[in-house]
Amino acid sequence: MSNLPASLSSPDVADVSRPDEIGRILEAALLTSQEPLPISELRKLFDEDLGAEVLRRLLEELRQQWQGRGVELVKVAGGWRFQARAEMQIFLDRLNPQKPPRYSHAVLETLAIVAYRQPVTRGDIEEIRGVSVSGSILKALESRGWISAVGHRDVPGRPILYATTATFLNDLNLRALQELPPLEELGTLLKSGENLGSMELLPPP
Amino acid sequence: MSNLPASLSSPDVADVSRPDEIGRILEAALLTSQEPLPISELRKLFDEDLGAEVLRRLLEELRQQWQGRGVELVKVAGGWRFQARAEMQIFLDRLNPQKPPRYSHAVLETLAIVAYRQPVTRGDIEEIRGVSVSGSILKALESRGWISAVGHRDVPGRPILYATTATFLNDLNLRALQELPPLEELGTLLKSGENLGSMELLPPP
Amino acid sequence: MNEPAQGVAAAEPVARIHGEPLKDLPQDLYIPPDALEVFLDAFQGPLDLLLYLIRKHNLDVLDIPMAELTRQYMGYIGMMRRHQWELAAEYLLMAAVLIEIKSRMLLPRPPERVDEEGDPRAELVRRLLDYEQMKLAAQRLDELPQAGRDFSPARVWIDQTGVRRLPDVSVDDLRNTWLALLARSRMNRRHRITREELSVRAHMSRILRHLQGHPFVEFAQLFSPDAGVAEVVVTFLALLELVRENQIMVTQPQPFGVIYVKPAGFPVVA
Repeated sequence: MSNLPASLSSPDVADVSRPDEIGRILEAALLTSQEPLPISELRKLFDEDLGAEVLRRLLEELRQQWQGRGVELVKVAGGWRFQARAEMQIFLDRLNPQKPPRYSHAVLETLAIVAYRQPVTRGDIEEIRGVSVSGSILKALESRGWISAVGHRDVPGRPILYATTATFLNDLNLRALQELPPLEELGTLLKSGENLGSMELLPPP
Repeated sequence: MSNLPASLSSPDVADVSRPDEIGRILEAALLTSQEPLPISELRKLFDEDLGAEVLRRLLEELRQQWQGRGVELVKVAGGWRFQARAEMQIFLDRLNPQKPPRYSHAVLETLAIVAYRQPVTRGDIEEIRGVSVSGSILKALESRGWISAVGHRDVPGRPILYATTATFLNDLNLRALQELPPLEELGTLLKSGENLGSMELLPPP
Repeated sequence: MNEPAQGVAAAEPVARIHGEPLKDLPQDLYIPPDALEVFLDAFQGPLDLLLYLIRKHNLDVLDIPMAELTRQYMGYIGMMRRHQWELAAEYLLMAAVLIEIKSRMLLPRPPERVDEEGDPRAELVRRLLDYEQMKLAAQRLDELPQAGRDFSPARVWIDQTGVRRLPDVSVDDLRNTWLALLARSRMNRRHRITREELSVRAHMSRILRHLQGHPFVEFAQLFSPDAGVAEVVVTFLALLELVRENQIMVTQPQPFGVIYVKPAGFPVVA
């Protein structure tokens, strides 16, 4: 107990035990808070005002107690917070293997139509899908950089024409659009009965 | 360097440090997880499979290390979790003056019926409570993640069957539904010396 | 066990009637009309009200004074109907149950059917006890420590930046989607998808992109010098298709002069 800081080493027994208790409360508050806690917030924890200086020293002590652990106490812009050390990240990532999100059918269908039938208007896409296409679908694909407006069809309303981009090819590991599964192959996969005869499917150049 | 304990003077430094390192990783994972972590999840943290038994022992050690602190390691339905001790709450509440609102009697009764009689339909709940159950009550419990639809009863209208979730148990610090407070026996509610006579108390459906 | 209805703290007035605090719920079965509206809010429904009345008056659950209870009940319903129709309906249902029980008690029963049917109040008693059981369970549940209310789980900050991943799409996804689209459109014969050579479409996109932001482009510029015969043909087909679809205009100001390709509808001011 002799190594207690002078300001905390009061003869009063209750007082001597207090730094411990204060430390427990500080630790609990910081471990359960989702936001960094500034000194001004931490002061609210205690009945009597400890003063910013005392709190700062207690926080510093707490920080040192946590050294060498997988979690550290740090001071960031918003105040103090516990956070996992950077080297823990590879382990923690194993618990949350981010399942890659999937695009909805609507987005995939829209993308397929733009890829195979480009350039197309929203109306073309709607015609093929048989349902209306929300603007957010096209926006999602545009902001992904996979489709872009390449012009307008010269009909009333001058609808935007969409085509796929180079980014789309890169992201799908394609060197050219011709590397998409060719339509004739797709045709044979379809149940026969459809009259494919009249359709000329040229081989890729 | 000659006075290192034998166990630390092994040529393989990485191996010697492992038990400690495992503890650090476990602690960091449990402190940062939003959900309780079951053993099956914690096993994923490590390259080699430690086995459930070893992990259980390590968790027990960790639990003991944290004794006397403001935060404790507990086991709930969903697995292991760090949480502030109940006696810390009066301090922590000072940081978040707005307490979560208490649920109304209607919500609590609905919750009790789902918890003790699950799976139940809205009709079952209404039958027991003797009043209609508004959709907002069920929605409140669903959005809290405490109840969820688990299927349909195979009767006309195919009403939704509700049951409580793991989150419900976790949030109430329970390991299993069996830990819910036992129900008062129907009989004990009758005043003693009551002659049930010819009255048949039907068993609950 | 004879505590009044929950939600009614001992010291606080239950309601104020004409400014006078009502300290306790009424002692008799009769509830003054002014209090009723407030009073009903303290109860979860007819079962709760009935349970309260029975517990409050130390009535024998098995020997409910049906006539009195039913009469009171009907009185309340008359008042309720003026204010809360929906609520009244539920209480009305209970009144019907009470009246039914009463009437069945008045009817003489053949002795051999006693065992079978028992006391007509049995079902009501069962429901009352069943409800009381759940009501008590609800109170116990509420007394359990609750995350966020009575204790706080640890939430140490963890770096989530850069973890956000965008959906992956594979060529197979596209192919399967396209197949599904075709299959769907085959079933839906109103639409007939005429499939065309992909590279023509690709070149149509390429040409439109090339034209973007330009008032016109020379015809020859659209053909790369090292293009093979096939590509030249396909590019030409793409041009023709674009012309057919009115997406570009091809002009030649003078015979044997330069041919210009311009996007249809490019602002004339340019």
